[in-house]
Amino acid sequence: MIDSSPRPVQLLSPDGERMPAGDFDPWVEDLDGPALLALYRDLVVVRRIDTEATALQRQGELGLWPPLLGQEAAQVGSARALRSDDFVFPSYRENAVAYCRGVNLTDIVTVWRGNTQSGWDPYTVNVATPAIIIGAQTLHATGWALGAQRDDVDSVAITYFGDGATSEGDVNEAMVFAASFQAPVVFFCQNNHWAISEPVGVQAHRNIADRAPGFGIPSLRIDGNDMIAVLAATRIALDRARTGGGPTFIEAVTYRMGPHTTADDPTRYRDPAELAEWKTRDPLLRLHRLLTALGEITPEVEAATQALADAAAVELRAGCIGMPDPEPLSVFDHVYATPNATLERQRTDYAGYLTSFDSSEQNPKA
Amino acid sequence: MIDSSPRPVQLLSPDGERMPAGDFDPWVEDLDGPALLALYRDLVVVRRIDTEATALQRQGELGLWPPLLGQEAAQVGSARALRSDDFVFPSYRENAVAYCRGVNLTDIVTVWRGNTQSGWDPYTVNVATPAIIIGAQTLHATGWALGAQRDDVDSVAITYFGDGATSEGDVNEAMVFAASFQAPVVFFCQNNHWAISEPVGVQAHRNIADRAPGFGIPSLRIDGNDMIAVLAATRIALDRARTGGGPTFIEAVTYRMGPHTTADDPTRYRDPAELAEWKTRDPLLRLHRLLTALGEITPEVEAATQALADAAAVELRAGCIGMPDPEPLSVFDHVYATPNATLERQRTDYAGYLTSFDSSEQNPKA
Amino acid sequence: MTTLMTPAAVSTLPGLTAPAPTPLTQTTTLTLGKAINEGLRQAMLDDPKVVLLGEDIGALGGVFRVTSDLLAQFGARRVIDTPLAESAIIGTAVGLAYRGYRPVCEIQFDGFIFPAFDQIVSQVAKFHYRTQGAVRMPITIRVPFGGGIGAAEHHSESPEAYFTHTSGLRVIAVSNAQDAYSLIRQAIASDDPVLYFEPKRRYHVKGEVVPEIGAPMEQAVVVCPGRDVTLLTYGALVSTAREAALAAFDEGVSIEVIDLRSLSPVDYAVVEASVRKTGRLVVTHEAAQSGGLGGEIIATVTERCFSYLESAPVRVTGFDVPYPPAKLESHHLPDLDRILDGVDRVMGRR
Amino acid sequence: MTTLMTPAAVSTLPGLTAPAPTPLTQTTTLTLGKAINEGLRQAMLDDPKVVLLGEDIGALGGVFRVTSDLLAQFGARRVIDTPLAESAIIGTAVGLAYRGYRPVCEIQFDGFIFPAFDQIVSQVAKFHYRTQGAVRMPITIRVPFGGGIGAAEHHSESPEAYFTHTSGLRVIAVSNAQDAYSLIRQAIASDDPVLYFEPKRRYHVKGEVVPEIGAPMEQAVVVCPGRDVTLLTYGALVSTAREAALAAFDEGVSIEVIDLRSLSPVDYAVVEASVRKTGRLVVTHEAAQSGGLGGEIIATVTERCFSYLESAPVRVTGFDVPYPPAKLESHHLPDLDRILDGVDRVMGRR
Ligand SMILES: Cc1ncc(C[n+]2csc(CCOP(=O)(O)OP(=O)(O)O)c2C)c(N)n1
Ligand SMILES: Cc1ncc(C[n+]2csc(CCOP(=O)(O)OP(=O)(O)O)c2C)c(N)n1
Ligand SMILES: [Mg+2]
Ligand SMILES: [Mg+2]
Repeated sequence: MIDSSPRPVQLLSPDGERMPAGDFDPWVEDLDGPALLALYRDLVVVRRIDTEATALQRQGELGLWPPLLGQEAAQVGSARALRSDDFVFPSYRENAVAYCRGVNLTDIVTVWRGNTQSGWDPYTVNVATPAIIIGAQTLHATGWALGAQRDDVDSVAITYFGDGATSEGDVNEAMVFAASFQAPVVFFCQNNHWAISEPVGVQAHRNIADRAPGFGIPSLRIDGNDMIAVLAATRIALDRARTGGGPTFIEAVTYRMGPHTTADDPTRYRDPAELAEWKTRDPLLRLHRLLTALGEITPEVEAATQALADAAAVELRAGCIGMPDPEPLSVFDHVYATPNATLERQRTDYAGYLTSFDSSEQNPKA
Repeated sequence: MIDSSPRPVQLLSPDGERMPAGDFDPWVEDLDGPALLALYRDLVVVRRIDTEATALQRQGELGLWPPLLGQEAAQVGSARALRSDDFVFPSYRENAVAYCRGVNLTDIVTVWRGNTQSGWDPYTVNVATPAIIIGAQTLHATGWALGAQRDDVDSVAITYFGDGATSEGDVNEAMVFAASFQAPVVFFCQNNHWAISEPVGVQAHRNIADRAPGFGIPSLRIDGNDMIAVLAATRIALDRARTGGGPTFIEAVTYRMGPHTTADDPTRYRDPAELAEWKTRDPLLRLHRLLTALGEITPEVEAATQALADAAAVELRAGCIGMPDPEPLSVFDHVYATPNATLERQRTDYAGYLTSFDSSEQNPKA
Repeated sequence: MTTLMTPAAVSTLPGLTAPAPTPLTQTTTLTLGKAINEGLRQAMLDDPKVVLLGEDIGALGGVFRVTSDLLAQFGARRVIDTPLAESAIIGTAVGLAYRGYRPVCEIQFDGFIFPAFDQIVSQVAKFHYRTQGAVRMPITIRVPFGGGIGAAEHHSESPEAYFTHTSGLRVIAVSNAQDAYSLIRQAIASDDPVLYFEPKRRYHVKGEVVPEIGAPMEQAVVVCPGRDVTLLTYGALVSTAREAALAAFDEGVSIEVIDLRSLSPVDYAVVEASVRKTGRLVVTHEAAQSGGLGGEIIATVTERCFSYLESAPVRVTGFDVPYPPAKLESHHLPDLDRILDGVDRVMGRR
Repeated sequence: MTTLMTPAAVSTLPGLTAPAPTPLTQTTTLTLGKAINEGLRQAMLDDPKVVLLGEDIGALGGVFRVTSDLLAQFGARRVIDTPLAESAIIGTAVGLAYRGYRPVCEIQFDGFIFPAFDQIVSQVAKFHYRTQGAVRMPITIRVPFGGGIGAAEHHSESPEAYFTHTSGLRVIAVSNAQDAYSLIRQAIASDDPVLYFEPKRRYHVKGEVVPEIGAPMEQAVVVCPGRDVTLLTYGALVSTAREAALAAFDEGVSIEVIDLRSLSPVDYAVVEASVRKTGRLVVTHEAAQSGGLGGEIIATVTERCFSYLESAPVRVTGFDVPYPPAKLESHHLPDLDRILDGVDRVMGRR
């Protein structure tokens, strides 16, 4: 059941049809119309948030934004499978995961506006803040899982990373440690086919999911644009981890429909035909089709969903623009948890330096 | 054929019987009695060198020695499969490989006596000098192979490392690069069951050979105490690499019969029964049995082999003890290939400092 | 085997088959980034053993476009888009150097050099010494460095002092288009490994470039002569230091600005001559103060020029904090005013 | 699944089930290595969140036996023999810290810390700052360091300056059994990450140990008062510095020896007071001179005590070379004579 399969497991076809998938099916039996609609609502909202953030960047309100366009189902489906006491160790792109975990919208963009290096307190939502060093967070997740194991609780760590990240030593070492200690951790790889300008074929000539079994970690290869498959796979993996079965690796095969970040120009390296092809596999489209078939989509539902998304966009924009700039001297805050004389002296000197401008009324940093 | 198999491939049983092994057999058809005897001679000589070096360490003539006791067949069998234009990237334990490649005996121990960081010029024997940072050399081998590929020659890089090394990020990254570029490199892992005090089960819950296929690298799992299997497997891997087939991973299942190094005390962590068990699988013993059955072993042959080994021991000892100490100021030599003013000043100052003692006749470093 | 795109397939994309640009033959106005690009091109034309390795350096031309068009001109065997693993980029470069190649590695941003630290410090830096000169490591490691571009975490760092403390490495930082061109060629031609730091916030600044290799890279350059204070810096801050010299001149203080260019070894002949003349030293860099290059230079100058010093040398540096978020970086980075404040201090005016 | 031995199986070996030693309750003579062992034991008894991670720290007790008997006493859930991967040792410690643990990581030898450099510099050091104090990193990284034991390459290095240049880390180096005991307990109790350097060639030297945590680890200690020269050092060289003070005393020079203990932050209150008194400063360490801690301290002292300096501060350090082979290490390492030579120079006698 949980061996790597050549083609990604699908429970919902691009045409919106429910497909039987053997061992996966029992894990999504609870997904009735209203449940699916709730998930669909998430998809619409996170896509709207993503679009709005991209717009904010274009308008100079954010320094950078890494769009998740195309990866909504992979992120929402996995995030919605988690328990609140599970802990998420994301990369920089899992803003839909952050949303599902309850991170408030302004906090999602604080980092990208350049106000802080982390928008929220990880412990309030059990989501670590964005990790930019590729793959580093997979070790943190494994370590956290070792802690949970030692605490004799059944909480699980889940870590997100990309296809490119699988080449980094850290990700492989994380698998070694997770396997060695049978740590309750889920490796969730979004294979979005690109690492900036490099197609996944540069990283691996085999399916990404094939890597894990050799480390002693069972893996699942699923259609990452299929909300139902993602939810099922993540539930399977979480359950294994919770019940002492150790780590699981999930490859969610998806596609980065936008640029790597707003600073990127994919026309330099990507064939437009590839993007066009993937548009037909849009994760929102297919869930919408299923819901339509199920009779869950009515004009009222459409309008309400749209209103929800628009409200999120408005809230995000207002929160972003209204964010106060950090205080100058906060540059010295929190380097250490305990006092540090050398740093305190630098702070005092700089405070004095700033004050000297105040008195001469020509503060250059004002 | 080259898929990972649950039990190591054997062509020569511990009892000294030749076993048929399908696809492996054609690769060792040339191994007649005299050829096998030559290989046996290597085994005896390298074991004698190893014993002598251990003795030299006990007598204070070497600072340290990493015994290869038990791993003779894995090293000799693989080294004897190489062409002279192939290039070896060893760890610190491949002293039998160095011997087979023609490194002279004194040069093998220079490092362990503390006279230099490398005993020989790698280009004269196409063997890199010992690598101590675990796993680092696997990337060097992969890079060298990329060079050979670009030079359009059919030389192959082979890199040696241990079971413990497979946990390091570098070794995994080497597999990623080798697979991505289909580099002509052979990954030769001697699974000697221990990484200092840690049994291989700490590193991996699956066979080491199972790791490579997930990276897109075919692997072979062989009895590393079986000279014939080692030779066959290495030839298969080299041939694949030479003919554009890319990298191969070999797990040679063997056993570290001695301590990790002369500084180690295995009684602190190792069950003596395990060692006793492995003694029955001694690589020399079984080849001796086969040769006896083939009628190649006569009293004259035994005596000649012993004489060869003793001569090697004598040469090693004499070379070791007779080695001149390095010149004090050579501490500054070869840091750079080009002149460096800061370092030259340090050299001049230190030379002056030493001279000041000469004149006062109390050189503290004399 | 996969049916996914392979690196080879990428190079068949339209736009990548454009005719190869001709190398620079006369004085031309170029951005700093383009000057490196031209230097790389010339080095690759001069020596077939020069190969480039890095993430996104092929079709994309690097995230800063420094390797633009080189894939099209030299092909995928010499311009190698690697998997995403910095230790492997440097480690395979070691192997290529072993085989006689001159690899030029791009580390995408300063903060991403640390996964490769072991290969740089324990392998690249040590191989020549280890093998008593038998194995050379003519590897160039290009690193866009420094802040001031409003970037996310790990994208604005100044890690040069880690490498100037590493015996066996040479370290270069360029400040202008001409040096960018000349010194990348020298770095690649050097038989020693070179860390080549590129001031990323100046990539787009233009300058005249003469297609010559110029003065040896280990020489520091007095970019602006002066009498009262020696102001030492490198990389992006050289232009700020020049502004400081202009501003101070108006207030009657004559500053001699030195662009170090080589951070290891430091050209103490030029530095000492200047300090002997001025008697006052200010060093400025973006890296944190503690353990930064400034302290090393001040200690050495104090050792060698003690009796010439009119006052204690002064440092104007980044603070001892991790690189702060973009909205705070203007407080962390030395700027014109902080440098002038440092000059005031060394002049005893504050 | 494997039939091979697992870590759990190891702990059933005979000898590992010995009765748990009782913790130190009174003044005892211990080797420096054993003092750390006792400090670790006490820290583990005090706080169940203290866990140890490292290679060979379990049944073997570490290659230097510093963790001897701790596996038997605390079990494999708290004394964790890890797979052979330094980046993962530190990276998983980060995750454990995230969950409220206080991991103590052993890096087997100084030269093996570099594969973990990225996790230390970009994660451990930055997390508290990054999260504005929300996530603490009470991680202790134990590193046997320094030369003089005739070891092979990568086994004798002094990498401390890489970490003193890294904002967010604290760096400690101990020189004697008492500090070894007290400061390992303080390091583990600290809410900041601490690099804890152990002078490996002094592991076997004995000293009296009082089971107390003693003065705060950030305080430097005057180990021998003097009038003419301040001699600053840390780790293994502290005992050599004391010998130097004795030898110089016979020749009429009074040396004040300071054991820094904390390399980051440096206790400048103690250092400055001493230099203001003596007017002369010598710093000695084994690490290479360029970019070493000596330069940083000299620059800072020059900045703060310029008018008190009678002569240029002097450094007596390892040379700017990769650590040399064992037969040459006596030439690389500062020793009594080279330190006395440095004292002569700062006294203007040479
Ligand atoms: C250690 C490191 N090296 C390089 C980078 C630069 N970089 C940022 S994202 C990226 C590509 C990541 O690709 P992938 O893992 O597939 O994730 P995706 O961006 O597709 O979500 C690169 C190379 C980095 N952030 N960290
Ligand atoms: C990066 C690094 N970490 C730790 C060490 C210390 N060390 C030396 S050998 C060794 C065990 C290696 O085990 P394995 O790879 O199985 O090789 P073997 O010694 O069994 O041949 C360790 C941990 C090292 N040399 N380099
Ligand atoms: Mg990707
Ligand atoms: Mg081993």
